[in-house]
Amino acid sequence: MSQPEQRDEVEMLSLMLLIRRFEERASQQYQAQKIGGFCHLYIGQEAVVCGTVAAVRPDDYLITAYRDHAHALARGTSANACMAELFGKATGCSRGLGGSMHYFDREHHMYGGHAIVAAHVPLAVGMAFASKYRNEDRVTLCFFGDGAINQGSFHEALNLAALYKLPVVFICENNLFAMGTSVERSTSLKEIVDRAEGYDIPGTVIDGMNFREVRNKLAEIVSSIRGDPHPAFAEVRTYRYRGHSMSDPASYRTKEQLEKYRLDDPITRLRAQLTREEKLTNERFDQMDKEAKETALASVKFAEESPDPPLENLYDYTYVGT
Amino acid sequence: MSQPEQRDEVEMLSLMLLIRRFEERASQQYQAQKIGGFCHLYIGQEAVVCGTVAAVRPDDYLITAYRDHAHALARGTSANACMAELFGKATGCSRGLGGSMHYFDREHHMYGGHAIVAAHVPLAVGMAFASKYRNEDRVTLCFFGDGAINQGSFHEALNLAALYKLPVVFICENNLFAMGTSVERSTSLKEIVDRAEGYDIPGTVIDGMNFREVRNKLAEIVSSIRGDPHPAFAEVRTYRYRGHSMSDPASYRTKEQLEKYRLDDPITRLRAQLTREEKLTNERFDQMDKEAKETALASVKFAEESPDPPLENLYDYTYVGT
Amino acid sequence: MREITYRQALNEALAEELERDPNVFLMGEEVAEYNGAYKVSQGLLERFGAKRIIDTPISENGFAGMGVGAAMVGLRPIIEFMTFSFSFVAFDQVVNNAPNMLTMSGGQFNIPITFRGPNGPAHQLGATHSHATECLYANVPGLKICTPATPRDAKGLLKTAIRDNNPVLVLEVELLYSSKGMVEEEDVELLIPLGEAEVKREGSDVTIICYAQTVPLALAAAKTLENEEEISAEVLDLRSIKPLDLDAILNSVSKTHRVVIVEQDRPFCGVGAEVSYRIQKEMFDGLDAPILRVAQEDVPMPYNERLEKAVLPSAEKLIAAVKKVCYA
Amino acid sequence: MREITYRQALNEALAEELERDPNVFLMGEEVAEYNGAYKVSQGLLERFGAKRIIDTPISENGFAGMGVGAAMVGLRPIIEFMTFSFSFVAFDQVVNNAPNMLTMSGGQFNIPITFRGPNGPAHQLGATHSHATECLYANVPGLKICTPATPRDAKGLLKTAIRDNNPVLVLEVELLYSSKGMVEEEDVELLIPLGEAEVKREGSDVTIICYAQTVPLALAAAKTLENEEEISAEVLDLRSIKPLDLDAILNSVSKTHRVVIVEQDRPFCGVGAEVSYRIQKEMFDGLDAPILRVAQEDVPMPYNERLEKAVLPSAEKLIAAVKKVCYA
Ligand SMILES: Cc1ncc(C[n+]2csc(CCOP(=O)(O)OP(=O)(O)O)c2C)c(N)n1
Ligand SMILES: Cc1ncc(C[n+]2csc(CCOP(=O)(O)OP(=O)(O)O)c2C)c(N)n1
Ligand SMILES: [Mg+2]
Ligand SMILES: [Mg+2]
Repeated sequence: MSQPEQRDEVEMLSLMLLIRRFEERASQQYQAQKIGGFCHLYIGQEAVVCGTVAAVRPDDYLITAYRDHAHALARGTSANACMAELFGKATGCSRGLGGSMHYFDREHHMYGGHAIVAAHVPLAVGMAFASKYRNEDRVTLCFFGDGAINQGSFHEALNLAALYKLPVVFICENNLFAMGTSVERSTSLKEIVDRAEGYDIPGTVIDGMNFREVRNKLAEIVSSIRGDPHPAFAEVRTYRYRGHSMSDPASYRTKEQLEKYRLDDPITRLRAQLTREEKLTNERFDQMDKEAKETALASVKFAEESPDPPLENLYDYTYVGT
Repeated sequence: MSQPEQRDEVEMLSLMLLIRRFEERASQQYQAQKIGGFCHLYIGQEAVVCGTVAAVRPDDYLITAYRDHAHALARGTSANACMAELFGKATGCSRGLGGSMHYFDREHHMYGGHAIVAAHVPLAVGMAFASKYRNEDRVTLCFFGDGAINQGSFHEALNLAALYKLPVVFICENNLFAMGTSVERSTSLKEIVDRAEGYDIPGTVIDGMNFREVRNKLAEIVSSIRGDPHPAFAEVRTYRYRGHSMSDPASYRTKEQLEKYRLDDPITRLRAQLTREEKLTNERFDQMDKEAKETALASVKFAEESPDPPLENLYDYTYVGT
Repeated sequence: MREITYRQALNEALAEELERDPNVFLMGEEVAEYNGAYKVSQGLLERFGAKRIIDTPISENGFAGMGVGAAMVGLRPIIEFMTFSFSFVAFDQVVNNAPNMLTMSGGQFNIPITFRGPNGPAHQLGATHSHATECLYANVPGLKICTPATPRDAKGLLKTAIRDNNPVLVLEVELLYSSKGMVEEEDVELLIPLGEAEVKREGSDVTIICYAQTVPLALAAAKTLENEEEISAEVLDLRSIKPLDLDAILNSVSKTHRVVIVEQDRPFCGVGAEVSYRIQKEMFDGLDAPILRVAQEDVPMPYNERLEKAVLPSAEKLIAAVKKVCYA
Repeated sequence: MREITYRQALNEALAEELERDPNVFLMGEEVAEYNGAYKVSQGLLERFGAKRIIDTPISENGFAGMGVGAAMVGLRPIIEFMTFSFSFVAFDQVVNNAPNMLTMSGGQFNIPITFRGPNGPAHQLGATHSHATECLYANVPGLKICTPATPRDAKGLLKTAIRDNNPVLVLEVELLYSSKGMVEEEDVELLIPLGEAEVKREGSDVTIICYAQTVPLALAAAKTLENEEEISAEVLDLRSIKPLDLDAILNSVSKTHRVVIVEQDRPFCGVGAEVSYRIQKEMFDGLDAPILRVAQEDVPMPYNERLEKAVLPSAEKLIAAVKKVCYA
């Protein structure tokens, strides 16, 4: 079983920093009305996607919902392309046509960016179907929120994946809320992971605030799938620090809850682990953070200076030629 | 806890006979092209709905899929109204506008007759919601096939019912096939009943060829719900002797399998039990069967002689007045 | 009369009907504790309690179906779609169960249900979140569809919809939630019948037919046309798509003999197509120019603001079309 | 040329494209072991194996979505809906994911998928099973829609659809599966372009525009009109609803100056509405009579045979409409 090259943890920490700083900038630019539409921030959840990409191959298929900035960045899409997309510019990862909720980057195996809750879960199953059809050993990584598990799409997709034994990991990013609705108000189950049993799919609970745990458990799951295609389910417990979207004050939750999770911050935690193990100095961390901030800031400049998609191409994206 | 009046078993046997003879006639009339559209027969499964109605109150809500002749008859719709519906006549239970797949009878609390697989399961949850909303102690009985459990509607409905603690029994009539697709080819689970666990809904397996077992277990379930509204799931194992619909030769299954179930026939079985217990003589049985056949035959005559729904009423069923 | 917002008007309509009939309840995502994603249901949970103002999981198909089931046994559900773009996952419930039940049951079960929520493109929400669904649902027999453009219409139509004994879709406009307009005092029972269009501005040279988002747009264009072109445009707000008020349409056109339809949906088999068919059929000799429609461009909605604007109907496009029919 | 059935034509198209391209696969309920609910996929499992001919559970939304996902990464799925009435539970996948992906991804992901199956009313299947979906899907940008009426068109259009790099709906006609017609020999590569209408019968007095189920109906009516009324009707089969072959339509109408559209769908915002808008816009002065449409009555489909017949378009209704436009 080929294990993916273990990706350097310091590098991964710097990726998490980039994601955080990028989104802080995005938030600021949204408030300055440089960014339109809806905008959902991932701040607090960084370890989930970073731990996952650290455990998989770059050509494994990755697909997610609308809280997708981090997923593109983690896959290798540049901050410039990500920010430009928010600005709706031609240099954006979706050429300015997708926006925050619809990030795509074929080159980096980022398959979206999907804004209808759970509607991408069947897509993931189809991608996994294609891998198996072609005898490739790619695994599909399908991210979605705790709110997605009560949609019909989710259900049909899990059954199909299990029935056809397809190589897909269903990664539920359980941040306790779907907009203002807590998991206990949306889901008739104590533990989300138990829902996987209803399809005979093996399930794992993962601490999503802990980069290493995410990476290690995902690595295990993925390696078990590579040799022997089958679906797996991971409930990754995490928390979003911000509101659901930029317009949400998040008054449905307590300050205490937020503080509790902030204390468990995934960046602080990995930093502490690496520092304790003397793999990281404070100077290096500060340097990395500075670079992350600079990259984020530069991406704003890039986005501002980029051109709009040309008006004359308005009809070019409805059909392709044969 | 008010137990429903125990319905007389001999009477229930005669109901099962009526259902069987009615459908045999329907089958014959279909072949004679007196009946149009699709027509799905219930023959072999009679104990499921008869056992259920024997365990509940007449005003409990009952709703089912398109294999619905038996459900109407068991509820008390006359054979005449049922046969006339197949003939598309104005005297039919749906005035000839619904057909085989869309039987309705408000007076007898038969809420359809629904032909989109699983799409009626949310309706059942809504009916149960209404009972609870009005503080009634009615229970909703929702029948569907094994093929329905892989639809999104099913999933969403079960989660909602559990979340809101609604008084509904989900009764899966597992006859091993959805058209030509066996359960193991449709469902990623060994036992269908286990799917209920994914919603924290209590599940029971019931031998659907045994009237008494169906009745007793349903009575237990329903009485537990009446005092304390909550959903329950029953996997009732049964078998349809005929093809999926009139046009299906059912070549996907073995003669042996069919024979095995025929030996376990629900009518033969209840008859034997009652005879053994000296509650039924052969003469009485023959008499009942004769009556059932006569009723079925008379219903054909009734249907034939009934008028079509008037053409001038074509527009009367699109909207009602306010 | 007093000036209130479109949002407030909807909120009053909901509150009044909840107050009036204990069988009415409101169900949807974030309608209760969150007070509605767009705050249309503000305060209703507090006033009517969790029994009647019900938060749901993200299960549109499930709760739309629950609404139909509850309606079968006598309740009068109001189902909120956070946007009608999400109604597509519940499409089968809306087009098969709700409107067919009356026919299929031979008249035994009518479905007094209201589906409501914002419909049509808002601002830079992208292809998945910008659907204008009116023409899709209008094709389905058994549904009624209204599309209020003003606070007064919003209140009056929603109240009527809730009392209607058939499935009614109230397609609101997100971009108008904060817009203001004059509405009767709260103690006046304001009911606006379904199927009645309204002349929002009188004119004599051309009829501009519009609804929902395109009403303010049409009114603005009419003003410009008056001022800059001396074209007197009558602005007819359909208010209901189905039933369609053909009489009002023909009344206006028999005066003006020229028509432009400005619609918020996509053109192909859209509302404009239907309206134009009806007009040419009834008034073939009464038209002085071909009927023109101004609709969205027939492309998936791009996120970029400039492109989105280019896709949407606009006052400029409408004015150009009006000039075309007037100088034809 | 040889005479084969519509069913056989579709079967050949599937087999030829499966043979030609290993990325093509067929997926749906009962398509494999059962050989198709209507036997369109007869023999394909045996010939191409279970890897490429795939039975699914009853999960339209799930497997339609699987098709879109597989198409994103290079496969060319053919998704069968047992009938398009069941596509409503997969509506979101068909209208949101398949056609929007190209735009949303800024051109990175096209979706070469074919959705196919019978569409429109068959015979006494009742309200839930009789939907004609063409106008609903035609409204959605990014989809292409064809509606073959003959074995030859069925084969040629389906093959083209499978090779198209965009999502295409092939809306078949259940009532025509056993109908026969002449088709090129098997060794001829028969491809009929999407977006090309065909004159199925030449005429000079009136243009009858039709497609799918209404083509045989129009041809029969044209014959009667010729014989009994001495009216020479041109019968134009649209074959594709989208793209719409406006040139062919205008060509015919500029000859006849009179039009009746006979469509199998419901009237409100239907195909006839769209076609009539286009014609009156382009040929306002070239029309000698209002355009008339003959569609279904706008009611949910009743089961009763006589009532069903009254709801459907018919040769009688078509003839009455033609006479109206000819003697106008
Ligand atoms: C079908 C559908 N219904 C509703 C919405 C509106 N909506 C967008 S995100 C969201 C909450 C989703 O929560 P969750 O899945 O937990 O993801 P999170 O936002 O927490 O990452 C809702 C209701 C939608 N986009 N699609
Ligand atoms: C959404 C939908 N998809 C497909 C069908 C076609 N169909 C009708 S019945 C059926 C099989 C259902 O099997 P099951 O639920 O086991 O019920 P049974 O026929 O065995 O009683 C299928 C596929 C349908 N009616 N609705
Ligand atoms: Mg969440
Ligand atoms: Mg079954």
